[in-house]
Amino acid sequence: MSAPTVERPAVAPHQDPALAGRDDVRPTGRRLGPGRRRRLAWLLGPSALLLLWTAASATGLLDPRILSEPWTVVATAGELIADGRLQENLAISAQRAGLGLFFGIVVGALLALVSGLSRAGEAFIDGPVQIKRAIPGLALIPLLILWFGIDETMKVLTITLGVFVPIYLQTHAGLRGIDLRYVELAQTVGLGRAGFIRKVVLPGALPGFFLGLRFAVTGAWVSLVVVEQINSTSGIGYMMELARTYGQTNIIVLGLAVYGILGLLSDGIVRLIERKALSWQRTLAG
Amino acid sequence: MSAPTVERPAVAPHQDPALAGRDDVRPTGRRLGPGRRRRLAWLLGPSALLLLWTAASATGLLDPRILSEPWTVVATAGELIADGRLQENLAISAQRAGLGLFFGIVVGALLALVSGLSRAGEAFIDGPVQIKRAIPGLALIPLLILWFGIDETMKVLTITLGVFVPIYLQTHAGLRGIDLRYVELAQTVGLGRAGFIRKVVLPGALPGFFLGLRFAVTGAWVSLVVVEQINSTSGIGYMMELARTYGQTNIIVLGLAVYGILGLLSDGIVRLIERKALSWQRTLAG
Amino acid sequence: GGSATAGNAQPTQATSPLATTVPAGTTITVGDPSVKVALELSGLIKELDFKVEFANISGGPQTTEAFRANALDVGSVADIPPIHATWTGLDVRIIASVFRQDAVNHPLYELGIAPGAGISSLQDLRGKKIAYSPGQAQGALVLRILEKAGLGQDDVKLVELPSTGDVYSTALASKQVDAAPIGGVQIKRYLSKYKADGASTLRHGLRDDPGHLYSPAKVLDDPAKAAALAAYVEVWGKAKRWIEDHPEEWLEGYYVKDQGLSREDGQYLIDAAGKADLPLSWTEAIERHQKTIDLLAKEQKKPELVAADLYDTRYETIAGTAFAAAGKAGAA
Amino acid sequence: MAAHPGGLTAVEPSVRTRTGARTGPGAPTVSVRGLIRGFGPKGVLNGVDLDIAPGEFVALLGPSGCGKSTLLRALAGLDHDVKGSGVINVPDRVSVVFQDSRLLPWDTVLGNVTLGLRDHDADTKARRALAEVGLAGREKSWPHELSGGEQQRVALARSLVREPQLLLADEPFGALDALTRIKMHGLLRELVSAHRPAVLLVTHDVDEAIALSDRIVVLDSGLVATVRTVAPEIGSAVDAAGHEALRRDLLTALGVDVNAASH
Amino acid sequence: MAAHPGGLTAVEPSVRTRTGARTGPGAPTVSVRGLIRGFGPKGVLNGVDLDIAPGEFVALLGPSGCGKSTLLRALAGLDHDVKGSGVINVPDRVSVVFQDSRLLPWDTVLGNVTLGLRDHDADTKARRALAEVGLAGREKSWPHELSGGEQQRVALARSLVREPQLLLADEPFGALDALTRIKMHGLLRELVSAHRPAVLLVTHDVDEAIALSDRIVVLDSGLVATVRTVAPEIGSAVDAAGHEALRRDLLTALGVDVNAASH
Ligand SMILES: Nc1ncnc2c1ncn2[C@@H]1O[C@H](COP(=O)(O)OP(=O)(O)OP(=O)(O)O)[C@@H](O)[C@H]1O
Ligand SMILES: Nc1ncnc2c1ncn2[C@@H]1O[C@H](COP(=O)(O)OP(=O)(O)OP(=O)(O)O)[C@@H](O)[C@H]1O
Ligand SMILES: [Mg+2]
Ligand SMILES: [Mg+2]
Repeated sequence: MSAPTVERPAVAPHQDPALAGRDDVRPTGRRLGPGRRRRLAWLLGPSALLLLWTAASATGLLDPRILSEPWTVVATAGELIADGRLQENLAISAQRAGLGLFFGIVVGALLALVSGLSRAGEAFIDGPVQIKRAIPGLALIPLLILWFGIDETMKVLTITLGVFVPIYLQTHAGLRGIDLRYVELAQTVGLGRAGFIRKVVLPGALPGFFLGLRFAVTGAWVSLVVVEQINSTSGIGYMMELARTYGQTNIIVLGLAVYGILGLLSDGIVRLIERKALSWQRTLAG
Repeated sequence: MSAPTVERPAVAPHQDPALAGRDDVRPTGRRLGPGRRRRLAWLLGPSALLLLWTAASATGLLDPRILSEPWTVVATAGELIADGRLQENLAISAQRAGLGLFFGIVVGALLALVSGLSRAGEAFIDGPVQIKRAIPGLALIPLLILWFGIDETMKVLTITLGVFVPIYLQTHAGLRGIDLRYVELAQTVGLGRAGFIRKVVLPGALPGFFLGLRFAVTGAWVSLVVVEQINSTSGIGYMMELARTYGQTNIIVLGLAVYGILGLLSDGIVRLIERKALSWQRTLAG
Repeated sequence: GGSATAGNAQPTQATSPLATTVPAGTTITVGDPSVKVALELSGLIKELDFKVEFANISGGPQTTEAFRANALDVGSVADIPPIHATWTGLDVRIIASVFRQDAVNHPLYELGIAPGAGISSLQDLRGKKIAYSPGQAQGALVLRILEKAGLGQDDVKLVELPSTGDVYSTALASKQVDAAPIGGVQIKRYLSKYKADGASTLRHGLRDDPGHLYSPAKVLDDPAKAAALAAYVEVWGKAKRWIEDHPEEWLEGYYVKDQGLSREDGQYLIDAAGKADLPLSWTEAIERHQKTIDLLAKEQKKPELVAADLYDTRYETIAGTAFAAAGKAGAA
Repeated sequence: MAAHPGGLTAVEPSVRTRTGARTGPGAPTVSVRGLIRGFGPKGVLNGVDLDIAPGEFVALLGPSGCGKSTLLRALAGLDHDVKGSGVINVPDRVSVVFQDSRLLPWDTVLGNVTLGLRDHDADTKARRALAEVGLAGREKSWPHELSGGEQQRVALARSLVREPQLLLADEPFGALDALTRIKMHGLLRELVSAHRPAVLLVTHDVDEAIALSDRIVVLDSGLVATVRTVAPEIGSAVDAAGHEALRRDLLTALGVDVNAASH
Repeated sequence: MAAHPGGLTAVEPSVRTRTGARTGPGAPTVSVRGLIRGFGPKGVLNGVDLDIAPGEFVALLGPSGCGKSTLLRALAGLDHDVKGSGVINVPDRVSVVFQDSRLLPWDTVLGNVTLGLRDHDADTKARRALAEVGLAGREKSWPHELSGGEQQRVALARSLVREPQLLLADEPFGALDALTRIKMHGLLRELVSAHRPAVLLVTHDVDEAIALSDRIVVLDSGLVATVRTVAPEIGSAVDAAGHEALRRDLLTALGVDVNAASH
């Protein structure tokens, strides 16, 4: 019957400074779930990866002919930044990705709303979206070129088409996952269709939407590889394609690193917004 | 103060047959949410698409050199089935996709568990997965060839790599979205780590997992387009690539149709299992 | 089966003579990225007194896709794409050709040999794994090499691989294939990286040098566009001469500035290319082209084509004349 | 749902459909006829008849699982997909206090109270209602930051700021202590006297039912088993003897052996 | 959390930490010293001292929002991230009945009851417990198919099949009607007499507290404001006068003006 307690400091003493120094002994069952979030912990994994890469390169385990050494890549980055090529290409690419992302989000979210809130909408929208999703993007490009030419329109559209799918799917699922109790509540307080969407559907679907957004942001960057092979003279996708043609391994690896960083960053930003927007949640995420 | 009621038939009369014919007048507020599921409604969208395609082809709006007519595609399918090519290629592809899917699901779910349930796991796993996700799959192929050759291993591995990402991301998000109240409950009833995972984490993460699975199944099929270009002489991806090389538009379009059908089917199967497995949910999905 | 759409286009030669002036308001879209740079560097672009839009599109698959979408009027490719385009039911014509002098010693491609593969002559290819991409020029080259070596497809193991980027070099380096055609800087890179491991390259001794400008027949049937294309081909011939005569500017302006290559790489490419040859007659070229068609038709089980039908003879002398004249003018 | 050996048998239909005595004649605000509801093979409501006159306050008692919430949900039009038959007439503006407090987790306390309100001064009203239920200053809190009783009071405030013709309240005071409960009774009485909605209140507390309502209905075996009118002098406990008699009566109807230990 | 003008002031520490009288001497099962907890700028518990002897049954009363659940959660070790200090000693095996019934929505009723049980006959036990709470035959139901009171009874059944050293129950009978409530009291008494756990029961019902507990603790302004031992003859209502006096005493401590209207 002895108590399984452990002496541990208060998480933070209560406001009254007189109490700050007091004992704090709490019963400590094994805490299930991941525990408190630690700041900057997310840097560990990528750092470990970087370390591994560096170590493998330095010891010769990793053939620099296949994967350039980190320092070569850094040097290459320096050169490309010095002559302005990296920034220029990035800026162009960012513009394309941003536009595609924007339209994709709007289209995906709207379609998800229509298809999620009416069986008729679902009947007509959901199937075609699933088909679109099942057809390899590369195979669609000839059709897109046919219908939209080879200019910026077609590039942005291709990104849009890639982006809207996860947004649609996730928002749709998030929306369909809203607890029926809140729908009943909405009905009894006399919310109209618009009010229902604004007060119940959108906030309720928000967690799903954000997950879709995480797919979408990286998806937009990745699409550049494909679209910037078509009638482009700029962008990181073009830069990498050129480097592949000429076998410039260091530029290819730099491109990959840039993709990795862009992906991590965009994903991190979405997660940050997500955390702020979903602060009402009391989940395992903590 | 008159009642806004509408005479409507009972959804289904109560068991007692004597009561079956009774009046059923219920207050009918506008029903928010999509209403009851209708069987076979999902066929509407794809049928409309098919109709559109047929109409556009018949009226000559759609150039058959770009997109073959539906009847040509059906004829082609007939030919290919008659000489056994379609079935053979499908069987091989299905095997590859199935294997990749299997490993992808296992790896993705395991990683998600580790990363979702411990901050240390998250620190080391989550970042690299995000980086992997941000790097275009095509760019990884040289590395995969280098490390895993050009045989089946490498093909299955490439599919696995594509599949595990959505499974991981969705399971992780689903798991992190579990209501803290259930975690507390698990703690107070003395569930151990394993019991916690089995009784709370897995069922709670299941909705997310299923969504990931929906991405994964179509993802596995789509990956075939890329992997079956590498040292293959079989599979629908190879079949399509060959057709592209030789400009056999009808076979290409047949391939796309097959992808579409496969995607719809796999997605439908996953959704069916999902509906059965998540029958406890009371959500807008109905 | 499955070749329903292939080869059913029955080419007919356009006969209406080319107009000498380009009607006002004519626009052509050109997929010829490197020449665009040459035109800008040389200032020749000013000689084009009608609207020319340049698209950064080259290579067979992309140009044919763009042709179909009516997004492109002329493209720059090697000798295989016009064949495949015709087989896929797209009626195209070659309107200009460029070759290399001493082509056998200035090949576009060499056969990369994997470290330790033990291949020192074409005959050694028997029983070896060779990377093969059926739709691409490299694929056709492999078939021609086998034919030259007196081997059939069954005597070797063709490994289907797309030849995008550095996939072939990688496949060679990791010994997934024993031989693979690699071109351009990839040759230099492959050797500099893996020579130490025993990697080598093998000259195939065939001509793989043809470069063509080609257009959809539909475009050439339009008198205004046909005239504009004639004007473009003329300037194109001059540009080829300019490149020949200004290797330093070309190296700096194109390879280094535009393509982001190092000077050494650029110089390597210029040296490898040797001197350009723009003949005034296509007869020989058509003969060689016919051989390639015959081989592909046999090996890939495609319908026969008449090579001469792929050329629009109205343009036969334009580029060569301009090339020669520009040379004389430069020398004068 | 255990059968109650001590429960009364179903009374005559004429008694079941009697409308409130104290509200005078006129069309009833609520009228339910032959209401049948069931889940799967189980019948929950087996033919409920009930009228509520305008302004009448009816308390609904009954054992756990007897179908009180099912009846309320039927009146609120929330049982689209539940099998059954019957005729229900309800007014346009119905307000519901659910058995769970049902606050939107993603909206603040204030947002939850003003939900669906279209008035210009919705915020002011809501703040006042929150102050009345003792939650002044908690407007910006998330629902999960409230105690159980506080959540219930927010749900109550949500119903206070509305002006329904019919108020359906499913155990709105279950999680409240004695003092808070008395205060909430007062608020509910104020609301009722100000706008005179018809009220159907589910409660487990017989004293509460007597204190608040004009009429008490006991549900048993899916039927209206007992109906008792509460005379005003009993409700306000002036007639203590009548009060005690009614109390015993109702407890007996609920199956409690009143002569055994004090509870 | 309104201050109660009529509430008693905090009693002496010696009284506050007194262990249960009827269980004899020995180390207390639960001991709490100087427990301080707060959310943000607000203090909820301002220095609570409490001992519970082995086998002792303590009822916890207090106004809504006074910190009863906060105290229970602290004892259950569920407030890792809540600010505060204090010393808590609790036994190994603690069982909690939450204020919400907290059933896993994805598990059946039976699965919810057996959750975490490692016994071989867990299922049999659980079925028996479910029958005892009147839910025989509902083993395969989903939680959402149960009425509010049924859900609460499942949560109760979940605590009945366990043999905790300490049972923490947060208003476990709030959604139950009078009869069902009496039955559940009986079940709880059986459990207590069989395994003699220490019990801390939160309730809003003063009568319930008197009937079940050995000692009653009233929480106010974050402190233990009142402690009353319940003599056995009062608990079983043999001493009706003492019962009424204790009742009035407690109601006064809770701020209810006992001399006003009957409730
Ligand atoms: N969705 C459902 N599926 C199956 N059975 C249900 C469902 N909803 C309610 N029931 C059953 O119907 C009966 C009546 O439920 P209801 O919620 O109306 O009871 P109640 O009188 O409100 O009880 P309580 O006082 O416990 O809230 C219960 O036995 C319950 O188990
Ligand atoms: N997570 C939280 N964040 C902020 N405030 C909280 C939080 N949890 C509880 N509180 C506040 O702490 C106070 C005590 O809450 P607690 O749940 O302990 O009350 P209680 O005594 O159980 O009340 P009730 O009888 O209504 O259940 C309340 O005022 C509540 O609003
Ligand atoms: Mg109920
Ligand atoms: Mg509480």
